[in-house]
Amino acid sequence: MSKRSFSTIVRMAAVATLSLGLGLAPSLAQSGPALKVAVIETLSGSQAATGSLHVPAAQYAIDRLNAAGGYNGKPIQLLTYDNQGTPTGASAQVTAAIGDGVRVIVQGASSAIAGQITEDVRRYNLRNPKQPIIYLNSAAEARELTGEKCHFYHFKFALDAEMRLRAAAKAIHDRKIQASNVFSINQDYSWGRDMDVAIKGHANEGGYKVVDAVLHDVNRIQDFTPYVTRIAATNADAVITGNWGTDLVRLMRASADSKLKARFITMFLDVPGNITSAGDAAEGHIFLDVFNAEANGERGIAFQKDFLERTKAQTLANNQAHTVFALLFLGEALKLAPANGSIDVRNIAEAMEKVTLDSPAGTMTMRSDDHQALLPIAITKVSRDAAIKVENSSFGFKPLLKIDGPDAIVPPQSTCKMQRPS
Amino acid sequence: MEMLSISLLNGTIYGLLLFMIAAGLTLIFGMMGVLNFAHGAFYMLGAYAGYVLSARVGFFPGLLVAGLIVAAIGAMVERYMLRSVHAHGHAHELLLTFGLLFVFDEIVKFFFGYYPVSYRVPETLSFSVFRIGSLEYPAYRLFVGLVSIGFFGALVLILRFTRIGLVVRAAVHKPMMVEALGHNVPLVMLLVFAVGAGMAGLAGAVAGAFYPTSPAMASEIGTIVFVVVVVGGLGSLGGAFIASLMIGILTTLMVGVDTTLADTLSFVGFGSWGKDIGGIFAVPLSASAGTLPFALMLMVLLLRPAGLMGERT
Amino acid sequence: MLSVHGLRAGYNGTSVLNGVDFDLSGGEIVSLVGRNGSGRSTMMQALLRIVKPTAGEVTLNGCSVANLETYQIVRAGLSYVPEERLVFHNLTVRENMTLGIQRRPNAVATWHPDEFWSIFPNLATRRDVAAGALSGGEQQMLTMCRSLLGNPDAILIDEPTEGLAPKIVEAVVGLILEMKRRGIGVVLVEQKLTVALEISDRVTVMGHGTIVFEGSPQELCARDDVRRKWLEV
Amino acid sequence: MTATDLNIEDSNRTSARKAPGLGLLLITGVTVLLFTLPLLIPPVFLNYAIKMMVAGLFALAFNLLWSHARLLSFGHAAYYAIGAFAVIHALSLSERGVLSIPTPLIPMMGLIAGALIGLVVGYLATVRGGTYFAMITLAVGELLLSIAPKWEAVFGGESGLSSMRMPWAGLTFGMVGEVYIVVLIWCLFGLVLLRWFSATPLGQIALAIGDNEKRLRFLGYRTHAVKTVIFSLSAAVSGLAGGLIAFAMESASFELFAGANSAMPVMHTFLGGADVFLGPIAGGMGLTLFSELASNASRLWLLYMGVIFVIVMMFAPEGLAGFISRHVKLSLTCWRLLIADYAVFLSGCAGLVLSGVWMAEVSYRLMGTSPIVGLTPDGTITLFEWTFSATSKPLWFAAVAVFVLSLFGVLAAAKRARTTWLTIGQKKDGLR
Repeated sequence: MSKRSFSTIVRMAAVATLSLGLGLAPSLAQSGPALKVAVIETLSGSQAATGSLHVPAAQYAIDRLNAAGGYNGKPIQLLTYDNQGTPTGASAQVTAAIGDGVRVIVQGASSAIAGQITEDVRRYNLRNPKQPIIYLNSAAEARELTGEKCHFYHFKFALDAEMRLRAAAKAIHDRKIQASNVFSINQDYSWGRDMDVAIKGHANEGGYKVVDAVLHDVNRIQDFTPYVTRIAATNADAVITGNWGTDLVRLMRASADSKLKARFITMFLDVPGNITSAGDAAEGHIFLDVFNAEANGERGIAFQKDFLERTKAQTLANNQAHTVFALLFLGEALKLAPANGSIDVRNIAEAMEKVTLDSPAGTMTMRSDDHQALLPIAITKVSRDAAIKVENSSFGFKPLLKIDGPDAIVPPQSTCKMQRPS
Repeated sequence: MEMLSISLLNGTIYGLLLFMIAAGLTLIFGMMGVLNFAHGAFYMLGAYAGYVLSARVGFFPGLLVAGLIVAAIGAMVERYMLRSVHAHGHAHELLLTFGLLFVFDEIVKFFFGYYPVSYRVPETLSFSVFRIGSLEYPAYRLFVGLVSIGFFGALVLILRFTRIGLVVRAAVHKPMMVEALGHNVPLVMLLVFAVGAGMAGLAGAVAGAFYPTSPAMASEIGTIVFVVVVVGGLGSLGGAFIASLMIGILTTLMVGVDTTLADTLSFVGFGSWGKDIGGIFAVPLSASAGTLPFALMLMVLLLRPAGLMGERT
Repeated sequence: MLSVHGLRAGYNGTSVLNGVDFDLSGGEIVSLVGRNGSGRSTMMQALLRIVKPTAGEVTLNGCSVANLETYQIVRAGLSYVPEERLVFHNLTVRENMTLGIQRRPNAVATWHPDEFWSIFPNLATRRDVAAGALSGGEQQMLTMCRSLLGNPDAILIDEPTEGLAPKIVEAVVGLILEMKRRGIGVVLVEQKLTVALEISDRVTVMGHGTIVFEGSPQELCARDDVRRKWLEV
Repeated sequence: MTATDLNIEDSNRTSARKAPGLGLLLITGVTVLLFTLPLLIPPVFLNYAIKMMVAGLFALAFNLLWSHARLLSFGHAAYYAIGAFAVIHALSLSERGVLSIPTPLIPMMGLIAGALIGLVVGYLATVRGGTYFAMITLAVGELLLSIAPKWEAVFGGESGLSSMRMPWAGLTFGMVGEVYIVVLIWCLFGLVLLRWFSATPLGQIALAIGDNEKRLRFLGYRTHAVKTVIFSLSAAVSGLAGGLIAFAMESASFELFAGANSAMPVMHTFLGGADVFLGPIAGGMGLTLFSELASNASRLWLLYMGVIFVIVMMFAPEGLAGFISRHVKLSLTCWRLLIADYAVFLSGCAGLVLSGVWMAEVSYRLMGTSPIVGLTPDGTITLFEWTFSATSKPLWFAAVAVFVLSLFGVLAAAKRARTTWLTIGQKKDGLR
């Protein structure tokens, strides 16, 4: 298939789309040596809430890279694709992106979709070793992505249950968080189970006792009061949960309504709408993730301000910060692997292992064994004293403790047998 | 013991909330033979209307107006959409409501975005009624229960003691015959649809202040209300009442039980086999509180399709 | 009182009534007879617009009913007793009766529930029982009384004696004659030819969706050819 | 309903499904075109074509139940997903060398798995009809959806299971073109299978079940057994469809069980037209293409889809394919009388779509509720590569005017066309 006939079809499709009145045609291929980066996220349907956040974040990062000169003498292009919330949709969009000449794919809102994309990228690279694709996983936390499913072109900028619990255990051990009797409540699927295992596994390290644990159906529980009753019955003083979305907000609302004394240690409290809808219920609870502006001093605060100004967003959620860091990290790799007219993705991928990114969250490097980024973790508390308030509320995330990358990230899994390109 | 009684109370109140939504659905089904897929959307619209209005006209008037607005939307849907599709059969009416669910979902996202909105319980009702152990019991929960009981009472009184109630009770089973006796059944259907939608809307306005108000609420509550209506018997208000309480209490109590299917198998000596298989056999009951209603619905449909109180078909 | 001209109707594009002309005056009993599928029940439903006619005119007391809904036709004075004895099983006998009541100031005859309680003591004693618990005969009585409470000028009765014991058939016939006495026009679909011939003023034979014979019971008795072609199995 | 009604209805429904007499030529032409498609279009579009064909096949399988036995299933995702997992397990067995099935035959596993599960579920579900049947299928679907994520050994947890197609007979199955051909052959196989079934005596009995089941039972047919068989066949072909998707994506995850996948064939079928054989295929392919193109173009595409669905249900209940074919048939004889109305109607529709979409897109940006689309700092919008001010009064006035005018045009044209048909219909009646 010649390039010419391809672009004719593309143009025809674009015209057809226009005449159908569907708004902008998908950003389609134009021949040229600019580096193309694709965001393949869930932009419609019930999971669009998290997926959509990644787009402005990626745009922000790409704008920064382009302000610094782009790559190969051209601005880096950002294309966005809607995976419609399903792995099937994601798979089609990966093909579409590759067809449009994309060399780097960024995604992270869902582990299910990450599982599809990383496998699609792995298989594509096996079949097209000369023209490989890089997959930057910004926030998908499933452990098998750097375990059984790890491969050379997948780079993970997300934490996972073990890392989060290791950080939490350290904070408990260091008395930054008061927790001696811990209740574990999680969603009953692989993520929640990983959390459950991690909570129990880090008990000795953190010097706490797991008094009871429960798993529940994902996104099906309307009323969490029964669980709150069960928590109260154990006299737990802390609840560790990997819940996200409405499962998290409902759990916190139900416990606040019943004036449950236990402190919540959460993983996804900073997603927009959570603090708003949790209201006063959120106060005093713990949240931990990679980036906290206040924990990184003036530089962190300046970064957050700049981000909010440029994206017109109300908050900077951590999954957005992950996306920004992943792309800034890529930007460093691009500096180490300059293109001379043509883009060599393998060079870029190899350069990724050599990068040391001095990010607004702290220093980040890439572990070559499993391509897990060594990310710092900030442990914070929802408080009225925080320097930056979120979502027009009177609360913000006040840092309690910051752990540097090498200490935060757990050792590579033995299941990862990464084959390096020869 | 204290925990058991508080669980019973919690389950009852959750059940009462389910009933408020299910009541309209079951009446509509009885009269029109249509399972209204958009019913969950009325619940969601109620919550958003409550959120918008309570900030402007005060919380309690806001609830009322929200219910009325949703009732008006319901009336329009019946009058201008369902009625014109009626001639093409029940399947098309059902599919129309299915399409409406989509549209309402997207419209809410259009105006209010993807994220939960900040709709809160008013100060006057955010106090605790009593304490059990270390837990305090929020007054608002009781308020939810009271509103639902109030509506149940009012519905029963209207249906039992007024002429229009009599017409509705008759029309639930044989609408054509009621019309052949000279009653304006199309108008009655419109009213029932509007009242059903309004009750779901009011339930949404009341519950939305308590559970978060988000675009996901329509589909989440929609399926569980179907279960209530089927288990209670399609078209039966009393059945819906009992089924709501049953599902509310059952799911609440199950949270405290950690027995697995494999444990049950070990009574007959297959325990280790069950654990080896894993999957559903290793899931404790407490993790299946969200699944249980569907298993219950399936059982009812296969064993006693008329439901608890439905007329045998 | 009731006048029908060129009435056509059917289901899903299939024609069942192919142009019926028909008249009924007050105090007259007209029987519709014919084989299954000849269109008798469809005609009744088309008169009430339960089945929407595709063509034809129907006037009731001189007014066209073409733009009326079923319930409006009933309120205008045309009642209907369907074949399947559609009592409301879940309602009590009294409630079933109450549902039938319509005020019609200009009606040719008025009825009151108390009358029926005295005519049918069986129903009276079981006033507060769910109608579903009644026997078939009692249900038939109930449906007829219920429709009469609408104080109609004309009434359409579909198969009132089907499956009833002889004694109850007598009671049904008695009630129909009482309607006639009070000046109501009655259209009767009746399977039992003997009953139909006994009480009718006129008999109308239907076949293939049209009226194939019209005349007095005696005239029908005299026409062997009509009976053989359109009535006997 | 009387016996004569039944016969007439019967023949109507069967004749609607009989192949139009356009002859083998057209079929051969289309088939040849389908097989040469990989040479004509780039991989991206081939990939869309795969999804479109599978969606069409899935809708057709779903519609087997509806068009024959008038059974409405709301849980077909279950069989779709189980077919997909069967294929993924077979693929990974063959990848590990445990099982040696020729790669292109692996989708067969989806068919078999679907048939088996369909036999069990179908036996239970078809005991009831109507709404109860719909609710049983819904309940089964929801149960499997809640069990699947908990059963990691079989369904692979959150990120699912994946495998790789192994080379066979000199083919690598690494190119989209090769996969497309395999999927195409299987889809044609499924199509022929369903077509063939409709023609068998069993298919004819199944067809009669939809009209009057009681009558058949009185005639001594074991309708439950018949319904179980068609349910199983429907599930089998749905399993094949799921299997083909898994084959093409080389992976499967529990999200395949999600309610959206049950809703998909329902919407495709009724949007396309349930009583036209090609209706579900047209609906499946059309809506899939729409979603692929529209989802990248607009954040409001689900709203448009919902609105389209509602409008079709209200004004073209026989589905788009049914609507179009009826109009073509009606107007072939008298197109001269109708052409002006059709022209007004179609341009009115175009006006409605353009102005409606414009207003929706612009107000969505003005609302500012989406984190993705919004206004530029100076309050302008770029749509169709055209930059304008979002609050420009003349533009809004023009949009509203176009909308209102188009609406009137569409309504007037529809009314006139209806009157024309009625007069023509009456003339025909008079001739008879």
